[in-house]
Amino acid sequence: MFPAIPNPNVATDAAAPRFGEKDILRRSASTVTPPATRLTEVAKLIDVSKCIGCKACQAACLEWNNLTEEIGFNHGIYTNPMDLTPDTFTLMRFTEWVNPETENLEWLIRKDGCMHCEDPGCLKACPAPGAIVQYSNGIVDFQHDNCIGCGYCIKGCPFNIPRISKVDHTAYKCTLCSDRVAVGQGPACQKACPTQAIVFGTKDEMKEWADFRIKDLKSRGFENAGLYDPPGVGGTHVMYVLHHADTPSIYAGLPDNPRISPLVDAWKGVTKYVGLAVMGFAAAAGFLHYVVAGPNKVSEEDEENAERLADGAPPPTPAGPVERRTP
Amino acid sequence: MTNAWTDIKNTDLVVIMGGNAAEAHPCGFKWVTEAKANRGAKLIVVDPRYNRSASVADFYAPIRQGSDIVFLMALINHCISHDKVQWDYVKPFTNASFVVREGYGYQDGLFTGYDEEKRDYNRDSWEYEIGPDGYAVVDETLQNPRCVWNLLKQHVAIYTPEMVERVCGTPKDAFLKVAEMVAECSTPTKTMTSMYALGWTQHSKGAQNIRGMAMLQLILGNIGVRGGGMNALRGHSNIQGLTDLGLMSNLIPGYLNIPTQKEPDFTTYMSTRAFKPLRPNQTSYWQNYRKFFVSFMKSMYGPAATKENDWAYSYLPKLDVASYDVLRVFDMMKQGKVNLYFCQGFNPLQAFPDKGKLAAGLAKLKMLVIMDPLETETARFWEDHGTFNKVSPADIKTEVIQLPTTCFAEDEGSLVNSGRWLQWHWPGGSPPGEAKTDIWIMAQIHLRLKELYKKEGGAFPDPIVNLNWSYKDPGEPTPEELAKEMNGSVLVDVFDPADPTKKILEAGKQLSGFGQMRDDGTTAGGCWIFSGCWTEAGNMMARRDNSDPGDAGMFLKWSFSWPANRRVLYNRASCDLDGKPWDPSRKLIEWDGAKWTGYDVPDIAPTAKPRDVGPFIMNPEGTSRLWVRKMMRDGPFPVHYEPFESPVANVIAPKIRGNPVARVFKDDWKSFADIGDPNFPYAGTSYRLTEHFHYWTKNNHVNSVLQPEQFVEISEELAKEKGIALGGWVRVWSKRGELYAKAVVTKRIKPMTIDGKTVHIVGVPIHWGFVGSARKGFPANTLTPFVGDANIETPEFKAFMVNIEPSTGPVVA
Amino acid sequence: MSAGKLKTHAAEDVEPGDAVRPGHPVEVSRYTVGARINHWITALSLILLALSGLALFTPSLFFLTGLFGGGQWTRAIHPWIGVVLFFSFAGLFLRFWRANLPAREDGTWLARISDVLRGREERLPEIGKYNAGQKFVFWGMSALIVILIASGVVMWDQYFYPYTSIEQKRVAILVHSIAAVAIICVWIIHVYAAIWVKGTIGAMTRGKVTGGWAWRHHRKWLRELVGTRPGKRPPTPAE
Amino acid sequence: MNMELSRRTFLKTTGAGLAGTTLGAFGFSEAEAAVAADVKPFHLVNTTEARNTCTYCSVACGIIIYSKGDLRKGEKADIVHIEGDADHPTNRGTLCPKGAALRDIVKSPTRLTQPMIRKAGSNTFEAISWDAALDKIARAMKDDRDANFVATNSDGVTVNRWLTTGFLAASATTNETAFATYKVVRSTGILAFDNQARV
Repeated sequence: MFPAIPNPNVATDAAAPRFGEKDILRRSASTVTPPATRLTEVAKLIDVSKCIGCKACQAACLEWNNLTEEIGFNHGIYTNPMDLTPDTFTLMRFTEWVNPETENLEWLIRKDGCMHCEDPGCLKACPAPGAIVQYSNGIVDFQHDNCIGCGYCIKGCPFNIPRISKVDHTAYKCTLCSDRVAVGQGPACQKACPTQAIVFGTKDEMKEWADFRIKDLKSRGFENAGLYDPPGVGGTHVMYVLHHADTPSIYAGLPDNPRISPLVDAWKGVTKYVGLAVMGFAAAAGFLHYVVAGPNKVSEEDEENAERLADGAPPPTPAGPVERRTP
Repeated sequence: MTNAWTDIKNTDLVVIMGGNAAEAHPCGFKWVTEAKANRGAKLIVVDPRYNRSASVADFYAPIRQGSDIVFLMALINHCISHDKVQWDYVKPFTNASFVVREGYGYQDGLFTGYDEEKRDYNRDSWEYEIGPDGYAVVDETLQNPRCVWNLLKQHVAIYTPEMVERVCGTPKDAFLKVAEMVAECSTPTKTMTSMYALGWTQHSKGAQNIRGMAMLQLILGNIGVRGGGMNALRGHSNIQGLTDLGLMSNLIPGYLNIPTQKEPDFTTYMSTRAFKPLRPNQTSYWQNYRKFFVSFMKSMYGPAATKENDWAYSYLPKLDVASYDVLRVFDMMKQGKVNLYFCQGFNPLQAFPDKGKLAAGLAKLKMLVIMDPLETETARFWEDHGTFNKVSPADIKTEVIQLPTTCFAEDEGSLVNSGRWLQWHWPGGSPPGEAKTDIWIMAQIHLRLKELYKKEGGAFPDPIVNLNWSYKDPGEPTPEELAKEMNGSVLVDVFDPADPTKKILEAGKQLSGFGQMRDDGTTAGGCWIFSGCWTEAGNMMARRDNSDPGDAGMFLKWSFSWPANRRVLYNRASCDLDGKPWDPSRKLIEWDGAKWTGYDVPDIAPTAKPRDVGPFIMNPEGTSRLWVRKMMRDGPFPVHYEPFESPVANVIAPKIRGNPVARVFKDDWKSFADIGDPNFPYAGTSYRLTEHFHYWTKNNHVNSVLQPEQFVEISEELAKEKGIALGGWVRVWSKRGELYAKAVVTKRIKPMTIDGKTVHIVGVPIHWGFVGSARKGFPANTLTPFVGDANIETPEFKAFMVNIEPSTGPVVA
Repeated sequence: MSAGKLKTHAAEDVEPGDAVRPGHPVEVSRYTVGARINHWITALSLILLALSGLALFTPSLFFLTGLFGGGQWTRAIHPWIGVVLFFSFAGLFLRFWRANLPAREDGTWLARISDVLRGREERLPEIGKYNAGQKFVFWGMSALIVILIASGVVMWDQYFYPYTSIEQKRVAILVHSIAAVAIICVWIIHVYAAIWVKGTIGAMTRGKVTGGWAWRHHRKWLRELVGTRPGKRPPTPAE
Repeated sequence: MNMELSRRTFLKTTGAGLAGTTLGAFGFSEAEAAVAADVKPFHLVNTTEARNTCTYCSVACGIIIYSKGDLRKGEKADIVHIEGDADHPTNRGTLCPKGAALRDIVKSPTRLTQPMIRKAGSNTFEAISWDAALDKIARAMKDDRDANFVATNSDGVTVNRWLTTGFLAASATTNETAFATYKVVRSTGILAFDNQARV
């Protein structure tokens, strides 16, 4: 049993957050000086092989974060709501999968939610300074006061996680319960998880615990059991133990090799610089042209010619070269 | 549970059959995942559906609902025929060697003494042969053809793997795989645990399902040991406590019995409760019955219970039938024989079978009193909700009084968990509005009734006016007062008979345990098995020391466990005949040469020598029972009976319909679909979902979000056959009623071949109604039959026949 | 270039409201009041869009959101301004598209772009109401606005989130930003040209230019206007 | 296989004080403690804790109720949060989806707040005072019991039973409530007495 994190201390002095502003590693649309020493990286480990799909994590998340999700409908499967929403930060996704090797049915149940990437695409895409911050312990958190609700984080995210609220038009996703972690607690979902399919601790501890779990799975014939800590996003602070780590996508479309979309990279990278340069160049070129060529003025002669034309006088002398009349 | 939730971590093999622990008890299921992760334990799930438990199982085998006994008897057959028996356990610790009386027999699904007219047995022949010494005859060589072991071998012989495939629909190789894994646990160092719940109890032979597994566990030597046992997961938070406290028609707290009218006086009553040992030196602890009974009566009636009036024996009502269980009472209600009915935190309109019959019954009451923290369908049974509850309020004359009560968060007291732990809790919030505690309400009713009787007189006022109600504030006794009363106290100083100057019990003191209870009226105690819960040392139930010596999972200093703070029942059986643990790495207790010591409270007298006294001290045999004498109505061995509604006739006894001794009320026969009725071709079963708790959490917004709308589950094959779309509406109907729901079309349910016939399963979760936050729906009991288990009348919710068709959804009137 | 595809009826250069009033100097009405209002709505929208868009385009310009009441307001109104621009520009398009159809002299004009840049208009052919540069601006704006509104709708999550995939939205954002850069460049050319060519701004403020301006820059148009005056024989080009 | 060894090893190597190292990881160190404006404040600060047991199933998970206001001081207490009790041997702080949402059942809009009566044939509930309701109940019981009490059966045996009134007891109430209920119900001679054990 992974040792339980002790009950919280609710006394005023004990509950002061133990990380914050000074521990910000990255801040959206801003340049920050990273803290001199990085906090120990934390991680949530979701062991899909131990998960029974009970949705306690979903309930605990709604309760802790005071979220009110709508009561929906049944759509023929156990997943409910059908997708993440601004009020559903985490969601059990159910997949019935027949293992082609054994022909056994496997009910793959994955807890979906923010992965807290080391290289967060949401943060990269975000245009609003300070709307998304990454603490040096790895937590990627949205700051709703700064969020403008543009939804760029959704496009930046390789996991399709953030959702924009129709109420306050800001983006929502799992905070890894930064408010709880800041007082030495684990996230609400982890606390609730009945089978400890979700555990929380330092990233190193989680990797070690994952090894322990993977050994057990391999002993039960899951040869491809492994840890999902995708390098394409620099690793994540929410990791999975998968029985079939060779094919993550069978778990309700978990990306096999997630990375920030090249389109997003292009947009936030080259487009931004080239675009500004081109616009600057255009303006500068105009300015230079004006200086060099001077204004293009109408002469007295032009006016007179026009007057003559308007008065029905003989056509004025052609001003240009002869060949202009030749089509 | 014989063991505790935390003990499951000690097991090597978990068999979940007749339950769905991951779904219904996720936090208890944690200990299964612990056993798997740390001991390399395996998990087997046997269920009609590949369910949430199966999703993390090492092996899943499908089974048709209602055929468990075939599977279990076949497992026993497999173990016996492959000599996978823990002989050192079976021989001394079970009644395998006991010789059964001549005249007992079994043929074609029936035991001797069956009376078809009465649908009951004359069970006189179901007894041991008693020798000239007055003790039961045993043959330790197991050679006697009439010894229990040989009768068992003979009884299970027909339950072969082929029979399993034919009746249960479980593929033979899947059964054999399960059998091999189970049989491995017959060694002393490997244990298996059985986790079951309503999947076994809610059948017309529910009690025998459980016996089947208990017998297997005895053969494997898994009762009384760490990581073993028969673990009933149980339902509501204090259903164990309410049963312990005898809130049933025929019980007195601590599993004592309400007398029947055949026991007009105390002497007659006690004459069948002597519990004389059936073998020499055996404890037969029920010999103390009288002490527990008298102490209870002193607690009930105080000074009014005297030796002279047989401890107020006449105050107790006498039964004329086996029980006034809910099925009987609702049947009486429908006949207009009940006038006044109380529902305390209970929603029977949803919870009992055949909603139509229940509603008709409620409408015949003069008054219905509801005490509940929440709105219930029962409280509003008279309200018109269109398709969901089509009634005409004007025609219903029942007066309904709805009283708001506090809930767990607002009250104080103890609850008993499935592991028999009595845990105290404290309130955290103020009650809403005018809500009151149930204790206050009950006290008010009592005081007002007593006042009326004092003032007006009336029918036999004595038990009411003499009820011991000596609480500081009679209007609202405190939980502390009541807990202390259940524990018991000394009423009069008691002196040592050998030395009259030596006071052994002092008046006014709390008892330290039921061992101090006396049958002379000097002690009182409301519930003997709870004794020890609030002693002179204080509230034992409130203890919160979670230390666990030896990592044994026992937690002796956490709360209080009945009986006597014991965590594993029959733990004497964790040791061999000489008192050495079967598995030293999983020691519970051991004989140190002078006494029993260890991590748990020994389930035997601390100084009882191991070879002298058998481990099953509650039984007069001193052993456990593979063959149960006449203690069960439907037979000393389990027999496969089909559900009352079944797709096929009983393969082993084609003439027998359902359980031959299960009680069926006259009018209900015609409400059952015939065997193999083509109008109801699909095998229905009802069950719970992890997102919901009965009919409560549809009042909870969060849970309603997680599972918002009613559905039924069917296979892809059936969906294709009937043209049912994933997530589309269907109508499901039985001979009794119908419901509309969405279709969850799944690979997790497969059609089965039963006796050559394809049988499709329709799974019906139970949680919906016309009150609450979730979308309106239909309770599963619109479909279910009004018949219960032959022994304890648990309704047959798990196996019934239905039909299904695509639909456009309920018409909302 | 095949002459057959080019317009031969130069009268198409003349739009309703264009007129010549003899005098000293000659006054030429170039844009009606409606056209001018339409233009300025478009212009204002485009400027606001550029400012709000740039604010969201790069953090270094995020401060521009201050002009709109903060980031939330900027995000909320940018697409609506886009809608205004789209319809407003659609109005301009309907007014001006005919006069912006390619003419045979456009090729010559373009071939002599260095003369254009040096202001040596005497070396250029006589031009109708719009020269090739102006037509480039017109058609460039038209195309880019269509691209921007289309990609903008795809990005407009508040109302259109469910209709496209995230990958499509990513493409849309990239296209939108590139198109935005392009349209800003076109706009810079447009504005610069108006500043550089003196006497032009009056066309969009007062609706009028001087005869000399028309003579110098759009002589063909001027001739056509004179020709269409009542009682005047339509002048014909010298051929 | 026996994983016990590897688990032990694990706990020894990384985990000897896993709770310690883990806490260190979250807390970093006291020296670094600083109030940060942008981490949401921990909203259980200054709440009152009450140890309780989950009301649903009989796993009986330990829970802690966090409230504003302290009942022990005679104050009104408003529950703000309910969470698993990490000290509890069975659940170790975990809860299932029902337990994790306990606060919302306590605060359900369908909680009953005052006694109501539905009169014969009516299609609505109307409010009634506690006194009136209880008097009505006691009177109905007395009348029915007096009319239908069976003192002796047809054989003349004293049976003292009352069959025309029944009582269904709750299954989530405390033992203390159950015992008080038992006494009151049994003293009247009611036999139609049952609980939810079977369903």
